[in-house]
Amino acid sequence: MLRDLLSRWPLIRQMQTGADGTGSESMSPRTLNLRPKNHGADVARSVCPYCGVGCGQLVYHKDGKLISIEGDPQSPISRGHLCPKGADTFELHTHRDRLKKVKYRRPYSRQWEDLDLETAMDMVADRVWETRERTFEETRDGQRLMQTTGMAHLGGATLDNEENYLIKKLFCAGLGMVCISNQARI
Amino acid sequence: MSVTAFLTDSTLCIGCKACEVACKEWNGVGEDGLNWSGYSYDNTGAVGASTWRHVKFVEETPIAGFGGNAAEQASWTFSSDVCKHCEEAGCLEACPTGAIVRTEFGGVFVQPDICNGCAYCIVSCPFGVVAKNEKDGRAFKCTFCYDRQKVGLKPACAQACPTESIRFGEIEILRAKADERLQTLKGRGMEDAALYDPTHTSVGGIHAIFIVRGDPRSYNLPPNPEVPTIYAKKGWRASAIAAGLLLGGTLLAFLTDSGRDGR
Amino acid sequence: MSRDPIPLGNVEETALARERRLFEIRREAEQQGQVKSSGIRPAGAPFPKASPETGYYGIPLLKEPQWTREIPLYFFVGGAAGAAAVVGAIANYTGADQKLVRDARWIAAAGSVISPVLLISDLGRPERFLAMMRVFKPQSPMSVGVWTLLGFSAGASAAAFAGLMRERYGPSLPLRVLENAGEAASLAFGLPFSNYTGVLIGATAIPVWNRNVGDLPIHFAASGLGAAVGMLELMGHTRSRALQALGLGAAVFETWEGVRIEGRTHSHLDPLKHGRSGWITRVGGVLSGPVPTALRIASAFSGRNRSRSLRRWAAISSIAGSLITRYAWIEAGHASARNWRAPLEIPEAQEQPAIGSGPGLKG
Amino acid sequence: MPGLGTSFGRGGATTAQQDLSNADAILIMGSSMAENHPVGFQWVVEARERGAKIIHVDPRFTRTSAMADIWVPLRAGSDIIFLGALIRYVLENSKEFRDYVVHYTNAGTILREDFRDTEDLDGFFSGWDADQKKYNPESWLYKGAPSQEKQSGGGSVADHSEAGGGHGKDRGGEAQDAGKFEEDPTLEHPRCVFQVLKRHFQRYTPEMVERYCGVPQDVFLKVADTFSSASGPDKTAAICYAVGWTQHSKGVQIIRSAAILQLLLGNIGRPGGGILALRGHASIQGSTDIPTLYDVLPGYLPMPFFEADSKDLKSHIKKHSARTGLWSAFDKYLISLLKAYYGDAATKQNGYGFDWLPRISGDHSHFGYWLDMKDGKLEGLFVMGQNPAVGASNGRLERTALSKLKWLVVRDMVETETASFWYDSPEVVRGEMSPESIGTEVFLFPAAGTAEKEGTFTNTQRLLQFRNKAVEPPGDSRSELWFMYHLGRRLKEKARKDARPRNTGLNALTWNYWTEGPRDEPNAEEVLKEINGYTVADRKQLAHIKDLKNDGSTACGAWIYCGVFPDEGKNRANERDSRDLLGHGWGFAWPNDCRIIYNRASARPDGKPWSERKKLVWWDEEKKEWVGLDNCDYDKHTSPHTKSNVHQGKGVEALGGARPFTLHPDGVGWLWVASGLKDGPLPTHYEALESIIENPLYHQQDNPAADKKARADNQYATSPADPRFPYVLTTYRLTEHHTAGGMSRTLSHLAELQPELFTEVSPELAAQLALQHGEFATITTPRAEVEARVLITPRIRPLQIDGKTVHQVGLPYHWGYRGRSKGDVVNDLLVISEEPNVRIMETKALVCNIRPGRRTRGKAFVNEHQSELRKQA
Repeated sequence: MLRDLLSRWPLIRQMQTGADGTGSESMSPRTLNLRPKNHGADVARSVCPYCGVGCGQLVYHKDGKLISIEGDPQSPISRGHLCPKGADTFELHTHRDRLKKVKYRRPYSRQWEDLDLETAMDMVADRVWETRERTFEETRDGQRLMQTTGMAHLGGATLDNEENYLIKKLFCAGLGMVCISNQARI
Repeated sequence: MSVTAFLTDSTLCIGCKACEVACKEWNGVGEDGLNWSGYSYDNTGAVGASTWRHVKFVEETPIAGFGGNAAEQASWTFSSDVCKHCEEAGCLEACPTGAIVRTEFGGVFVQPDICNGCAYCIVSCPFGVVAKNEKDGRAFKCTFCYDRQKVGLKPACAQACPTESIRFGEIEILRAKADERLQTLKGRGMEDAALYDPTHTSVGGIHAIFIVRGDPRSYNLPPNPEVPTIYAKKGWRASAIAAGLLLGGTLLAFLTDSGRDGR
Repeated sequence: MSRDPIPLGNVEETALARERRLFEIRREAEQQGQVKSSGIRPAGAPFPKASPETGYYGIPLLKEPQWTREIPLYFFVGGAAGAAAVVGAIANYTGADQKLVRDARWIAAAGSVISPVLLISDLGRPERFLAMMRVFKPQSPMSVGVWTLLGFSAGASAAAFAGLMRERYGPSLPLRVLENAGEAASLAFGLPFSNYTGVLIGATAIPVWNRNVGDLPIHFAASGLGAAVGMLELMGHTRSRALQALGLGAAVFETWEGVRIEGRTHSHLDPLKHGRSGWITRVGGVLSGPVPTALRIASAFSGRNRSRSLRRWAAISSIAGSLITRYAWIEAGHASARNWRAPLEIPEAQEQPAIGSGPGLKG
Repeated sequence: MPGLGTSFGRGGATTAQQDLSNADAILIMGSSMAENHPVGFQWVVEARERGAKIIHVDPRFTRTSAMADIWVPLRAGSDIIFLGALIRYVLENSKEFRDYVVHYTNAGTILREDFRDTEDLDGFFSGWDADQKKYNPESWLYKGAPSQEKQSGGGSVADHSEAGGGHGKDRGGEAQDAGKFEEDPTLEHPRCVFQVLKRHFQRYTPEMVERYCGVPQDVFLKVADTFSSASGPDKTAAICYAVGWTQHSKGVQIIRSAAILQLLLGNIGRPGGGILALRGHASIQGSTDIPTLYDVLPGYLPMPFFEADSKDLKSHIKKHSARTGLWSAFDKYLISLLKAYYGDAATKQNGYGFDWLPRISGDHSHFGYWLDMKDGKLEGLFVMGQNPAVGASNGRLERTALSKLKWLVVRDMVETETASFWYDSPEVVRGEMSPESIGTEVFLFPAAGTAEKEGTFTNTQRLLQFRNKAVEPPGDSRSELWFMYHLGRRLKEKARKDARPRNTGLNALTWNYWTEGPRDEPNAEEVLKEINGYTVADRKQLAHIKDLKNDGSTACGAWIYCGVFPDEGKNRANERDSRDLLGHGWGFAWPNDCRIIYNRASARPDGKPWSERKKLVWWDEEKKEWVGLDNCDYDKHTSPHTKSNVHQGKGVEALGGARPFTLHPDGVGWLWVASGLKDGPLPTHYEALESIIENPLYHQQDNPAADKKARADNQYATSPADPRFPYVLTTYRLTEHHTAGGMSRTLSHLAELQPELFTEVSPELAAQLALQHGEFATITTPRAEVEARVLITPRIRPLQIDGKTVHQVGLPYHWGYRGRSKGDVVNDLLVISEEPNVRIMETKALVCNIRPGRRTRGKAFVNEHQSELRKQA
């Protein structure tokens, strides 16, 4: 008892080994058992959301929680490297200002209100439907038009191809919206 | 366990600061605060408790027709600074608690669970690297990603660096690579290329060596850093003399003081 | 109908030459904030620059000392206590007045209690002080100092305690043993304890400190002795010639130290001479050197009562001087760390180069 | 990218970033690659270390310049003069790669007699219609090519439609029947493209460059020699550009200049060559491939226009399919898409539902409909992952327009300025608007991050990479996939019992994606499978574009992506086993996993590599197929000796064995764009819409085809040389931030690296105006004024333009009124303008004024601003 208490005292270790107190004799149990924080975590192979280079990212996670995000050394493009933005992807997902609930602002209101997700979806569907009803033109001077210019879409270029596909499919081929645009130009 | 090191080559550095961010992300280092400095693109100033990797920006007036890679002149150079992990480390020798240790990889590591904030390491670092965390008073600096190295991973900064201007590896190999690199650069006519690795002083070489163009002092790299322990010997000698004088003086004073308060 | 461009001349002049000239003009402007030759004059110039002349935007390489106000106070207390212990022990061995011995012991004992308190309040939490006892590192003055402090505290307090018991309940063997051992220990540890703080700051990267490492311990010892003597005198020992002699000796040494600092011209000594730290140093130096010296000499040639009051004044001056001197050195350390030129070995420029114009880095 | 599309056939970077390491010289212009694509830049550095010369042409000395061997400061907006002079240098000094030019470009093609050049018409090509302000490109056609009108049965084709956004042209070459054109392999014929080119660029001399770009002649010659001598059979040079080229009123033509240069030097389709378009967002390429754009359908199939000639599927196909080349299969691509959209409801009888598609009838692009929004013509708006309130030109107009909406749906990871415009926009702070006066109903949905959802990005080199999901998004955050699917579900439900024509398409729309998990998240791979395409009968995944049919038996969401999911359970976008430098085995590059497209051109006409050093793909006589270091962007088994029959033949086969640009009807790279561009067959220099000097070449000051959209709330400075705005303004990004900052200003570790808006000015300008380093300065344009810290730096330099000193002012545009580090909105300074082909705004060359001190605040600004506007009006 007392013995191993003493043996954990670096001073005693020093006396035994004559070490000068700068080496392992001075290491705490925490230091001796130190492991990287992503040790034993699951990893998902992902891609950086910032610029168009398309750097590979390794997303480490454990029990549904993000642990760290770093470059994927196997990527033929990035070879495991990241720029400051890519290196900050973990904070992008976990920082304090991130939205978690739907916010709703009534016309002429001064503040936000919280809104249940499903309710919000229903309300948006209603708005779209009403506007479409009001503004849809099946024909113009006898010719087929099948469009509505009453509502528009502006999409970022950080959306996935699959998402863009559904946007174009529903808004354009389904609803007849033609005012569809995004950042991408040339 | 091989002794490892950084070779930071500013002729390859694009000043993107990925190292700064990757380090902070991995080590959970806090923010520096939002201070616009007006010092070129450098707004974090120096390595400290909340910046363990720091990119320095040195501007020279550019010349039309010559990019920064031209031999004629390096017009805008970037150098990523970090703890030097000295061969003879002032902080390591000074630490009274054994919180600072030399790892099996040759790095100098501050054990946060031991450090008691005595701040003696701060005045003992010839490179001004170790700094005090205002919140809890403990000393912090680059850990050389000791945790990552333990499982054979590169330090986060070296992993992130897009142009591999931060190289990580066995120190002897890196020193050789550095000399090789210098020859290459000189071969390209870059006479101003230099290796910063103060082996000539009591620091006895560092584990984070730098290749820079121009005078290292522009990058706040001291020409002759000394490890403070070299002053201790002189100090203790003086201390002994002081003790002697004190002892002798007092003896003399009392022995010669025959009169017992004139009674 | 479309306009043809007029070809321009002097293509011979190479870009490099042309650029170099502009470069020279700009360089000059950056250095002086104006150019002799006709050319440009950057507004707000000289503006921040990283160069062999200006260092890295004049950002200091070294970090300033992070110690709280308690530390210089600890230097003072420790110095006085250590010296007092020595005086007490020697006085006892030479069979001097027992009251003097007892008072000296009390000063030492008090110091041995206050010192750790000061250190702990600097560290913030008591348990942090315990970490100091994890290891013993001879290469670290602070580690050596801590262990010295422990030895000293034990010795000094034991001696004082035993002495008190003896006087209360009469002599007994264990008490005597404890008392003598304590006294011996307080003497042995008191000697280094009175001056190790000189080594502590001397063996650092702060130029003004490490350049004076050879003087600091002696300087601090003298200063501590001056303070200890002063305290004893204020406790009524204004007749002891021994104390007078010691006080005079300390004061004379301090005077000489002051002269040495003022006498030498070296940029590393600047913090001791210029600016805020310079003035504090001077005040501390005068109070612990010339003033007590003069007073003590005067007291030697004056009547009993007058002599006593002169010695009291000398005592007060020495104590104040000793305290201020410790603060002065810490202050000088700060100033020295802020001097970006020293570690880069960049000589003081004639014209002030461009430092920190613009907002610079706050915090 | 019509610039690339019309020149080569496909609107995408021709090469891969890794391949830059094979280059002997790299010209980076219109981009600060090291700052905005740092990780991609490692390949440039690698090339440099291997001895390649890196040339950076930029108004500012940036972090890219700091890595370059040659830095050339030029006046923002003078790019075409510089590139034109490079082209002239190549032609005058016979530096062109003759064999390549003769065989793989249309240099020898003879043009019509009635074509007139800008040099003859003082800034206009023949065919300019001054009233309609557009070109009739008839006279640009090849001699012998059938008239566009006749061919497509009415309706001008070459410029598609005044409403066209131009993305349709990315496929290059309108439904252009090359016809029986004549060629002169000697390139001597006075009216062959090569000679026309020579004459056109005759005036782009080094003197011209020195005088109007501000680039000293010796510096220009150094660049010209370095770049041209790094090209040839055993050498290649690459060009990298980004929005520094595209965001001009003549952006497409700047890129065209680069294309011409690279074709002349034989650098397309070869290792270490090519043109790399650097995209600023994770999936910019993907967002045009599978567009959320108004004028194209997935795979750059043009949207039907409200026009007689595309009233039904038949006429649309007739109009857009070509006789020869890959576009001869236009019907297969379109019908397969319609099958993917409308499933079984799409039958031969109802034209596969073509009639259910909306027709476009005007400029429905971002700026087009935004101005309508400002005028109260729009009710609703979806904004997903974008932040126009601070991220788009003339932010003041963008924000006030939002207040005219009935409803606004914003989806993002944080509360963006767009979502909060109604209570903290500068207009509200200044008291121009107040929440009480804004009737817009705002829905702000929390969006999932990239690590919280699966899906593919298409990166800057056309590479599809699949992201696997790591964790569930927090709280009510959802992916756009989830949002669209469940919104669609609800809307289809509403339409179910409603049989009006408008709902036929919506009811027919295939929407049966299976969802998983407690949150009913749609499976992204399911959608990707549909994009890849499948056989309708037995729903087998399609393996190759060649498998597409025009009889409704195949469905394919985006023909160019066909092959990404060739087999049940074989998602090639998710492959992570890179085998070589080009990264085969890692992800899927469209088309057909070719990493360097048009790579047939890396071999001589006879199928052998031009040189051992620069070999990429070649014909293997034994195997009777194309082999090499990349998948051949050519029919694998078509021997190089196959005769071409472009004059009579049909389909891609007609191109024979040695015409590498298979999307073009004539199978060659186009130095000359006979049809497909709205502002001319050749690039020619116009000044920016706002410029400090007169156009040195013509009386025509700026691009005549550009749409200025000038109006009271979108004022221009008088051009040229508005005395109120004497300095050149250019805006840009910093490494430490991302676009308008929504993904960077909000993060502590990025915000602290560049915590405040600053403006970069030269010491000379600072001296002139007494600007103090670190103090504030105010920058003004007719639209707005912003204040910024002054960063005096020699990296910005005054230029000598036409004998007078021209100062340039630099402004990064990352800041806004939210986030950790706030700052004025630089985009407020910009004017809304539209380049004719793609309707992009001009952000890289404008005029401004700058003065010491802070901007006016509160009402004072409003009054001042209004009077300012009145002054101009």
